[in-house]
Amino acid sequence: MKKLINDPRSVVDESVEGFGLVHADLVTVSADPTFITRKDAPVEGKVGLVSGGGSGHEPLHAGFVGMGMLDAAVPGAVFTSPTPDQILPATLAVNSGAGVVHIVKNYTGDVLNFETAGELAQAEGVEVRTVLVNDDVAVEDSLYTAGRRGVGGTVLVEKIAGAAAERGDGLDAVAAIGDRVNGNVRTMGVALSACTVPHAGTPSFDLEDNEIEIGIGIHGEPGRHRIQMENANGITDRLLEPVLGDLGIASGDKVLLFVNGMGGTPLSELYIVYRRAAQVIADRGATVERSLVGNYITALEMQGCSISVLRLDDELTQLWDAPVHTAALRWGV
Amino acid sequence: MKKLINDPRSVVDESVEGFGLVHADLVTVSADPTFITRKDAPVEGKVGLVSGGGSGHEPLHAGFVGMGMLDAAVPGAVFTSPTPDQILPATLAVNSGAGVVHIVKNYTGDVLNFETAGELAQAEGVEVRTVLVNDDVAVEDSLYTAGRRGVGGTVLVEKIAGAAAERGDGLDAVAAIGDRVNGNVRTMGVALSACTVPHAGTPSFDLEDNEIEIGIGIHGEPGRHRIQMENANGITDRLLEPVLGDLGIASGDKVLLFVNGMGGTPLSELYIVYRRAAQVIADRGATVERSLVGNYITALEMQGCSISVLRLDDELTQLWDAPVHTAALRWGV
Amino acid sequence: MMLDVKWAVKWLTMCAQAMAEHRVELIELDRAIGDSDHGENMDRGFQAVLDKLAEAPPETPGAALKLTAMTLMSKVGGAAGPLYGTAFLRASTFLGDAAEVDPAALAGALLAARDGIVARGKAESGDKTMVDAWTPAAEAAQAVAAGGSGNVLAVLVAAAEAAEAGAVATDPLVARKGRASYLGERSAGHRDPGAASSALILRAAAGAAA
Amino acid sequence: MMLDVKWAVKWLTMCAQAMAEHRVELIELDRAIGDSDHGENMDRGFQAVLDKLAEAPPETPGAALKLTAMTLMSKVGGAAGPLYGTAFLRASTFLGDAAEVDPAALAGALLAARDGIVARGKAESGDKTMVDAWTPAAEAAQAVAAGGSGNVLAVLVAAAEAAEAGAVATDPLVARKGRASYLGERSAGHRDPGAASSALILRAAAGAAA
Ligand SMILES: Nc1ncnc2c1ncn2[C@@H]1O[C@H](COP(=O)(O)OP(=O)(O)O)[C@@H](O)[C@H]1O
Ligand SMILES: Nc1ncnc2c1ncn2[C@@H]1O[C@H](COP(=O)(O)OP(=O)(O)O)[C@@H](O)[C@H]1O
Ligand SMILES: [Mg+2]
Ligand SMILES: [Mg+2]
Ligand SMILES: [Mg+2]
Ligand SMILES: [Mg+2]
Repeated sequence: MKKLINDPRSVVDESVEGFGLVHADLVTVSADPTFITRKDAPVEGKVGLVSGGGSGHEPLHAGFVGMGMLDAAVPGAVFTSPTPDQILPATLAVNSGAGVVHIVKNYTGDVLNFETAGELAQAEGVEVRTVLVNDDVAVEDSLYTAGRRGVGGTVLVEKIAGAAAERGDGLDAVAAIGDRVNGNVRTMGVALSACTVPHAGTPSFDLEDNEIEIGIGIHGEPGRHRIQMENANGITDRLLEPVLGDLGIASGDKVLLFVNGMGGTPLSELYIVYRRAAQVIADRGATVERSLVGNYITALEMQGCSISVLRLDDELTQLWDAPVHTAALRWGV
Repeated sequence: MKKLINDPRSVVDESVEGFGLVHADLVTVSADPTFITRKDAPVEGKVGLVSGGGSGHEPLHAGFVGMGMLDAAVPGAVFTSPTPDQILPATLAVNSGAGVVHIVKNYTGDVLNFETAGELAQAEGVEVRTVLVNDDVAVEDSLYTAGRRGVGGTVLVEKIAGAAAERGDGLDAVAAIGDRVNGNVRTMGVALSACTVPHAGTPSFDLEDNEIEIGIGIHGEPGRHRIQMENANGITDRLLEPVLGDLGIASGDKVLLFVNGMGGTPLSELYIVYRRAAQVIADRGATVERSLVGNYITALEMQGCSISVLRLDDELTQLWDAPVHTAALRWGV
Repeated sequence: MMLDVKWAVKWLTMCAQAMAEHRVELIELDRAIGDSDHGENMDRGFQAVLDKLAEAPPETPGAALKLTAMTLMSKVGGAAGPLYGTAFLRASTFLGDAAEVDPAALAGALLAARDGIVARGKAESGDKTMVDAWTPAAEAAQAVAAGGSGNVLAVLVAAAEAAEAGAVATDPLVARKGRASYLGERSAGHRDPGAASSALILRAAAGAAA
Repeated sequence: MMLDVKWAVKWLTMCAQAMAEHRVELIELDRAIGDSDHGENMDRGFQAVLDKLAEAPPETPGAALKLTAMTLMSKVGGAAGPLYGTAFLRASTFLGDAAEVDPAALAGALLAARDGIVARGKAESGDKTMVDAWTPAAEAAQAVAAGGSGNVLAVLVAAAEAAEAGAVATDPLVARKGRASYLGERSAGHRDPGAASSALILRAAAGAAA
């Protein structure tokens, strides 16, 4: 394992410290317990948005803290959800009295830890709502699993719910917008290579030179099935089909198309995937109204990508377009 | 080799096509010959800025086309400089009459091809100036080499010269600003792994599990020397020392610190490197006034990073802060 | 023989040793069907428990377990943190502030721990989780305690053996809860890391009483 | 014997074949001390030359070389594109619109090509570049032509052999121009890819005359 780190056990602390130095105009970093808040938190009268999860998915979540998106991010150890004693103070720090929405990716650990923190916050008089993100269509049989995972759609939920909070929506309204985004977004991913968790030191799975994993999540876990390597168009079709099918995308639909890199794939390849995905969507008679291409929710240095499609309506489009000023997403300001 | 591509020979065309689809609000993509221009080019009365080079360094250069930065980008084949028959029409397309500055990274191929294109453009009545970027301190003995390479500093030259052009500076003034940035920036890089050029199919060099290459460029070429793997702080010190030394950074200096990922290294690790670099600079009594951390000039999926330091003065800082609206860098708008 | 706070502290110390020793093994198990963090998390958590025990030595077994619960909850994260946190908290509550623990109380505490895990994680037996170690362990403890031999060591040895057998028995199962469930059929053929760490914890409990 | 446009077209065709055949080998040479693109670029360039030759068949050797120059310049890119472009352009200019090429003109054209590469790239002999193939080749051609045997084939064979020897002789050199120069001492022990492709081009010239 070769990584630009000093010690597997200090990876998150040192990285967050560096992040805080670079983005001192945007965020405040709290150490021990570790969490990141928007510089001007709590924002008077605004609903607070808190998300978090294991580290290793950067820029998610800290990179999305700032005006128009998250008020706080709570990073756990690599691929390990944070603990209530981090989530609780983050929640308290961003509560202006208007309540706080927790955006939680659907993993057992994240759900349990946020649940506990939410109860503790409620006990301290803070109203908390939870938006559970579970957009991964790779998890087919959610009856016999822990349910669909939260993956690429998380970025879109955070942006759009963040814009709703910024325009002054109330607690239930912000949560409802978050749920609406989650209900209209689906994602599927592929890995061309595994990633190596620093403390583990060996790749999270072994792939032959001609194999890829279809339906991976964002934790270096193996996917639903392993297939022979295919070209970019073939892989794109495989990922997009279940996404469009599950959403029931039909002629006349307007969508946001999000091609996300898993961390180790060059940007140029993401554009090749985007190109094909846009063609397929156009062939269905739907329109790509908005796009996002880049490394936004990653799995360390994993090679691969995920494709997310969000069905848009006018309000969601407007909220997507609203100004945002974070380390990783910025426009209109 | 596993890549999200369809055919090594169509990589650049398809990727640029996808880029054009995603960023249709910002750029126009011309195919055959391939080049990318700012949507509103030529901008009346403004000096045009053209850069280009081999592909595989994305987002450089196409990702920097837009308001406040480049007017055109000319991508060659992967790691191969573009040809005069691409550079010439790009130059003509962005000339509003105020002349055009070519920003050229110092490689034999880039220099020769831009030189030819520049002569051809002059012959067609377009005034052309060239800013040669050669910021790589890894190339020690420039007397016995093709000279220092243009690496990370290129991004800073393009941003700052772009801002000068945008504020209305004349042809010679824009070129002079570009030269000033180049004269005040130094860079050095490290590779933890090689990259694989699509048409080659095998990694550009072979590294043992415990080896790294110090002083690499951005073309997957081996570096100045190979050493045993070290921790992030040790590597940062090794890269930063010659950069600061060559620039003569001393107490009281103000700098921009740019930690650039080579494509396959997680963002979180870049922040760990940044953290150390900021400490070292502070220990020298200098101040980090501005920062940039991310994958901006890459070598496909290479793992590693480069550290650039630019000595700032008030004007350069102002130009850095000026609004920019491109696919990869955006602020103030 | 009764168990006192010394046993509790020795148990937790042996847990920390076991997690450090089996850290890589638990990471490897989690690597196969999860996300490679279980051994690291458990090791970090129990090292923190050691620190806390040294800082503020508890006075009763219940207090030791409560301190453990709070520490695991705040240091482990992931699924295991809240689950083990709840388990130790429920066991602690069951024991109250008694200075000594007899076989019946011991078996009751283990059952309370198991029930806490089930309440929190909603897993059933056979879902390939730590429940598959805790349920047979709690049942074996009950059986021995009900036998009335009065031997806490025998209760703990029975629990440890049952947990170990339960962990081994997760090998062929298809996971239906937790991260491994995403693998579907591909999760069969691997031991559940949480069941494995549970067996280590219960073996340490017996070891501390020996 | 004199060389005509048929020879020129055959030469360029054999160049294209040689580049396709040795594509991987040239990539490998460039991989060792450069950026792995030389074989790909030369192959792409000479395939484009073939297309152009088919589109608009040239009438003289000079015209064939000019078309080659323009095509390489616009299709190869990198360092090799402008350098070979200049070489073919200078050779073409030297030959003018003569229909036939005698040994003296041939040697003169090769020298003009060499001089073009030097003028463009500013490399000296021993810098481990394609100049190390072209300089001995041009000199050998001159020597044979000056001998007055009147044999174009002999001129070309001498040039090809000298270029091949020159390419081999780059192996121990430390590069001082082009991308390999960044490697410093580490560039020694590898053949210069541009010298190797130059040898292929000159061997094709001889082959076309045989
Ligand atoms: N719903 C659940 N109920 C009981 N145990 C569970 C549940 N979900 C997960 N587990 C246990 O947690 C273990 C994984 O712990 P860990 O790796 O620390 O957390 P994470 O899955 O968040 O990375 C599994 O091996 C399993 O034993
Ligand atoms: N200044 C120069 N003069 C002569 N030949 C050169 C010079 N620089 C490079 N070359 C030749 O070009 C070859 C490399 O060509 P190529 O790989 O196509 O270009 P690039 O280096 O731009 O990738 C070298 O092997 C060398 O023979
Ligand atoms: Mg985990
Ligand atoms: Mg090249
Ligand atoms: Mg785990
Ligand atoms: Mg090359």
